[in-house]
Amino acid sequence: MAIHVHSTINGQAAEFLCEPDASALDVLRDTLGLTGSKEGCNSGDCGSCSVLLDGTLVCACLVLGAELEGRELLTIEGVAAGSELHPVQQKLLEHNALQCGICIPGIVIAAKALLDRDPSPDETTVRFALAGNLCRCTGYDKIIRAVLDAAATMRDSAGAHA
Amino acid sequence: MAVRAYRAPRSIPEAVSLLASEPGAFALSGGTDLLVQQRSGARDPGAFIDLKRIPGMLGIEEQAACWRIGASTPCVDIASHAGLRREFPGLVEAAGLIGSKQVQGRASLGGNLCNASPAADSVPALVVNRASLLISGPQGERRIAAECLTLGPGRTVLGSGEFLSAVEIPRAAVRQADAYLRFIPRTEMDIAVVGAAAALQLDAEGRCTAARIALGAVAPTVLTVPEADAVLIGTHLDTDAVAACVAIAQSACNPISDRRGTAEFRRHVAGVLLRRVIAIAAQRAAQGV
Amino acid sequence: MTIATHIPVVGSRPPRPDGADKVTGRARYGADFSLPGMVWGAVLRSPHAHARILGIDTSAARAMPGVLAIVTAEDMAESFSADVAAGESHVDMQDLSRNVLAREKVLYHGHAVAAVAATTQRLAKEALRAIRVDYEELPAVLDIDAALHPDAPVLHPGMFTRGLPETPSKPSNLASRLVMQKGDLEQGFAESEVIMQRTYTCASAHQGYIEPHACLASAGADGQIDIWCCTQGHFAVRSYTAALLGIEPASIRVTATEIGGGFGGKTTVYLEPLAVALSRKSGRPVKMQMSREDVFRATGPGSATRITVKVGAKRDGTLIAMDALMEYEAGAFKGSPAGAGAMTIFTAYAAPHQRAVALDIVVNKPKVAAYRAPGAPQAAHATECLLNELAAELGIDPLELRFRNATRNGTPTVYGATLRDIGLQECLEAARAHPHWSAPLAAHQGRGVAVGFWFNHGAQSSASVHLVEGGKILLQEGTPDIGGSRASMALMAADTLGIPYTDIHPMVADTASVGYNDMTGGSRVTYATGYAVVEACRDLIAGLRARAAAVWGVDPARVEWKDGMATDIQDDTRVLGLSALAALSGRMEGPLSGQGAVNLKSAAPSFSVNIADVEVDPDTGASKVLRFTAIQDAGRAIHPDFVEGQLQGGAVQGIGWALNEEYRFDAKGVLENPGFLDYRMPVASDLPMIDTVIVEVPWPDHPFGVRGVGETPICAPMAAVASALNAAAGTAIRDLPLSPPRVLSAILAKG
Amino acid sequence: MARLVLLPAQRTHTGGVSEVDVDATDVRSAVAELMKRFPALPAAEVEGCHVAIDGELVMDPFLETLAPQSRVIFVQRIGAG
Repeated sequence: MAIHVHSTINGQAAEFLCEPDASALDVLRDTLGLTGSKEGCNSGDCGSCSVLLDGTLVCACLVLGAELEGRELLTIEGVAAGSELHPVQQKLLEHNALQCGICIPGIVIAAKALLDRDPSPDETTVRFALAGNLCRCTGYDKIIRAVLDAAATMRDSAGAHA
Repeated sequence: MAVRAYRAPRSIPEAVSLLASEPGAFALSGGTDLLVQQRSGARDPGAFIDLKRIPGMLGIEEQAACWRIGASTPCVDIASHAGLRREFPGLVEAAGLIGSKQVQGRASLGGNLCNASPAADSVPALVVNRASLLISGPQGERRIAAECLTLGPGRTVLGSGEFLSAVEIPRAAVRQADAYLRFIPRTEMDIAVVGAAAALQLDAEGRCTAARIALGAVAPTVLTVPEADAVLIGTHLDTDAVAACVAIAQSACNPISDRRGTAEFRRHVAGVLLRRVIAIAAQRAAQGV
Repeated sequence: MTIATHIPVVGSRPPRPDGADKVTGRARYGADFSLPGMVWGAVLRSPHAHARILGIDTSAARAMPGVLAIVTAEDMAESFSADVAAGESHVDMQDLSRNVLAREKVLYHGHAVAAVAATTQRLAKEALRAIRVDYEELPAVLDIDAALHPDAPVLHPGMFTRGLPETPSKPSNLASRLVMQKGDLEQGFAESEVIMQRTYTCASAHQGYIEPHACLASAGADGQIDIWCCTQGHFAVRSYTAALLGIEPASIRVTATEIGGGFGGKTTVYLEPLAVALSRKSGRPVKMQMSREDVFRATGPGSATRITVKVGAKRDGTLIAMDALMEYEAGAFKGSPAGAGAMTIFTAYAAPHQRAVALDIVVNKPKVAAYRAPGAPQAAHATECLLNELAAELGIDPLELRFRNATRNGTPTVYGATLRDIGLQECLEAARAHPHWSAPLAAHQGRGVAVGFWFNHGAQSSASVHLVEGGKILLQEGTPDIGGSRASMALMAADTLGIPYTDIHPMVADTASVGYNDMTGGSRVTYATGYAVVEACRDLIAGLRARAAAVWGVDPARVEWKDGMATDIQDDTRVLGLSALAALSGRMEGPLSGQGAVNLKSAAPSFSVNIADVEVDPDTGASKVLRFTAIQDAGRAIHPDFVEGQLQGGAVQGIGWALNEEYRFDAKGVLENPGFLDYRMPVASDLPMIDTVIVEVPWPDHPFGVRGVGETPICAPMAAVASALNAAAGTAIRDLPLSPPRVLSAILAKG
Repeated sequence: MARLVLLPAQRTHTGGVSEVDVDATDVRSAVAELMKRFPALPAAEVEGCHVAIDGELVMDPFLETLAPQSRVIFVQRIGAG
């Protein structure tokens, strides 16, 4: 039987109906039309559907839609402030760190989650923080460099505002 | 069976009653195993009983005699808990090895235990630290040792209406420390081919006064080998003592060959990892961690 | 007035035009399209690796409320012309039809048998369970030896080996035998002072794109059909779907959505004909998407191979004779890339006496699909590892051995062509000069070097440019952008037109909106589509010059196109820019466009040299790539970031194939690891940074010197990594992957 | 006379003949002559091929011109990823 769920998605109140075994990813993509989160595996092994659930990095495919009751979700669609990109997005663009781009929404979310808690990660830390996000095109090189560069930019800008 | 219901009880009695009454009810903790198994058909739940809204299921509490970890606490909270890391670095590292950062945002000790996989990363580390499990059920609460939960792959001692509510780990003594290592072909995102944990206590002279080892993925359930523990006690963990411990433990291994590794490989690497975790735990204990 | 001089942008690294959409989640991929009234399709797949289909009963499924259509092989066209030429691939339509939907037999576990359309995904899956298929199970043929055994069960009773002196009297699982030869092999080995023969195997590896196949099809009452799908070639989807269903190609419009990786695996069709057939039957738009498990079980992969190489050389390292027997698994239908493998296996070397024998073998596994330089990585693994073994035997530096034997312009190849304008020597020199080559190694570490080669394709591309009011350019191309090609096209257009990069707005147009294009594959897009873009821009310039001449009342020969403006040769202060000319369109001959269409029949060969350092844990057999340098001749790097990206991505795919990736089947032919958890592609923490060196020896047949870069990067890494690992571990493992259990047992065996 | 060098799969249908001299000024007429000489040779074994004309690889040849002494080697099609 469909369940009526109230949650907050990208800062906006969201109400939807879902089946008891529908994943949050199903709800985002098929019910709410938020197709930025991608389904690469539906088993938590690729990270393409990474989202922040009450600030915690998770795979939307491993969360039930019903579990979103009263919770807050941030998806790729909510990362940029209007036309102003998040530094991670901006640096991925500047480094041309994406080829096909399907993994990039997940990478943006996972990298943001890392930099939210660790403003000065080293290369190894970034690599392990992104180990749950498969990319088959790039060999990760430019992605890692972009995230390190984004961290530096965010530190500089935080310093400037301090 | 199709999943007909999702319920999120707010209390232990409500959860016990739902688990006992809903046909095909499965306790849902982080869901990182259960949802995947449901989709592949490996498990066939009729209803999800989400335990995470029950007070006490989430959180880490430092008590006088033990650390109490709510069974649904996500691994990311365990892996980043400074107090827990000071006392049980091996356990914390094990929690930080389960899946990706994304998976750790959901996966819990309760789920890792009750999924009853021989390869569960947290289980050897819990066992060497003599963790006990609090089980809530129709008859109230009972307590079992961590190694007593599973009967075999995918099977536990939990009865109808029962669920794991908390894990309690006795406080570490002075000069007591643990370590956990696993072998995977990549650096992340794999299921342990072999896991090994050790907890050791040393006296002021560096002599081993208490020892416990446990191995994962080398038998149908987590493998403890008291005879292997015994040969360490009273020694300075010299090469011969460790070799004797490893030899006993290896002969107790009963691994399978599957897509993740051959039996011979598992037995060999179990010995290698065991030697390494004993060395790490000994060093940590000596440093008074 | 002051006239800005156009500063060339080819070779610079601007952000891609579609980048913002891809970092914000706005870009729409195969599964991101929906239509009003849409229903869902699902596929019933074979539970057996080999079985005869005795009957399919769909009546119970059809009776379920909400089930709108069911298709089986009966709904496919019955007969085809022998094959359909769709660009660089030549496809047997009988086989393709039977791969899309099994007809007489199922030939691999996961083979599609029927498809259903229903109002919800859940209902479609339930309907599949209600379909009864009556199978007669047959013994499965699961490897090369089993397939070639004289008593082997035969997959295709009508398949007789091609390429033998006479057509055999009995069918077999050997689809074809190809021999290529130059010189006199016997004489070559007789002249040799050292002869070495080794056998190397590679497991089957999947392309591993992160986006599962997905499509949406909508058939109108008038027979017009729309398809949205993630594909490397939407024109090929049109051709194949039309042929398989007996539809006129012009009635089908295919829109290539953004594509989440392909690497060759999205050069064929799986779902699209099913979705169209279901949509025609149901009268509703039908959406289909594969699960990851479907992708592993029923698409791709690359061939498993067994290659025996024999080389004869002088003691000074001069190669005299090279011989190879190359056995390639094709999966359930003929068409492994054994032939291409044979054409690459010795191409880097000038040895006068060469032979390559290639066998194409069918087995009860998924039909292989193209995978990045199809056939070449396995071939390079064999030759390059053997040369490293030979170098060790002769006491010669392995790079020096390559210098001594590297092919040069004018050296004939084993397949009959003669290479020209190649950059192999330059790549080898870059390797020798690179600090990586002389860096010290510690205990348990080893270094390997290997050379890679791929032809690179040209073939057919079309492009259009349109002048838009305001003076900007809309650029329509027809090759899906899989790795930043919009940026490369815009750079070439900008320099041809002499205007800023950001004034070019490139888009990938659907099959009804731009001329025919072959697929995005064969490293051909920057080469051939780039060429078409340049031609389209030149065509537009001719029109612009004519307009300016008319405005000025002068002969068009007096007008040149310079720095983005029509300029009077006799008075270079008199100019007309794009915006002015666009504004005049409505008062002159109308809209201004340029068309470009090319068919590039030459191949633009490229070589690479890779250096790998690997560390091995001798206690567990675990290995780690510590350092990797990829050197490659790109001809000309239009956008160096994306060229580097190709080198890095190809290197890491090769590293994965070398170390952990493999298809593992059980005794009944069921894939044991159909998911990312156990298929084990490299994750970020497995890898070092991948250093790159772009060598630029321009290819003279392209206006900018481009030779294509996408495929060559995967050719050398497996041999480089394997040689490094064997050097580190003191082993001689010749089978991939070099998984820890395999490495450990080799270490333990040597004691 | 241009010389055509056949692939093994073509030789199956030429009675083992591997090289054929034809009087032709382009690939189309050379192929027509070859087919006329060997009626058993299926068109599909020829038309899908590439060739190397005097060492230069030509994909999908048709009207490419041949010199009197040209050597045309049939080349198997190359797949691509």
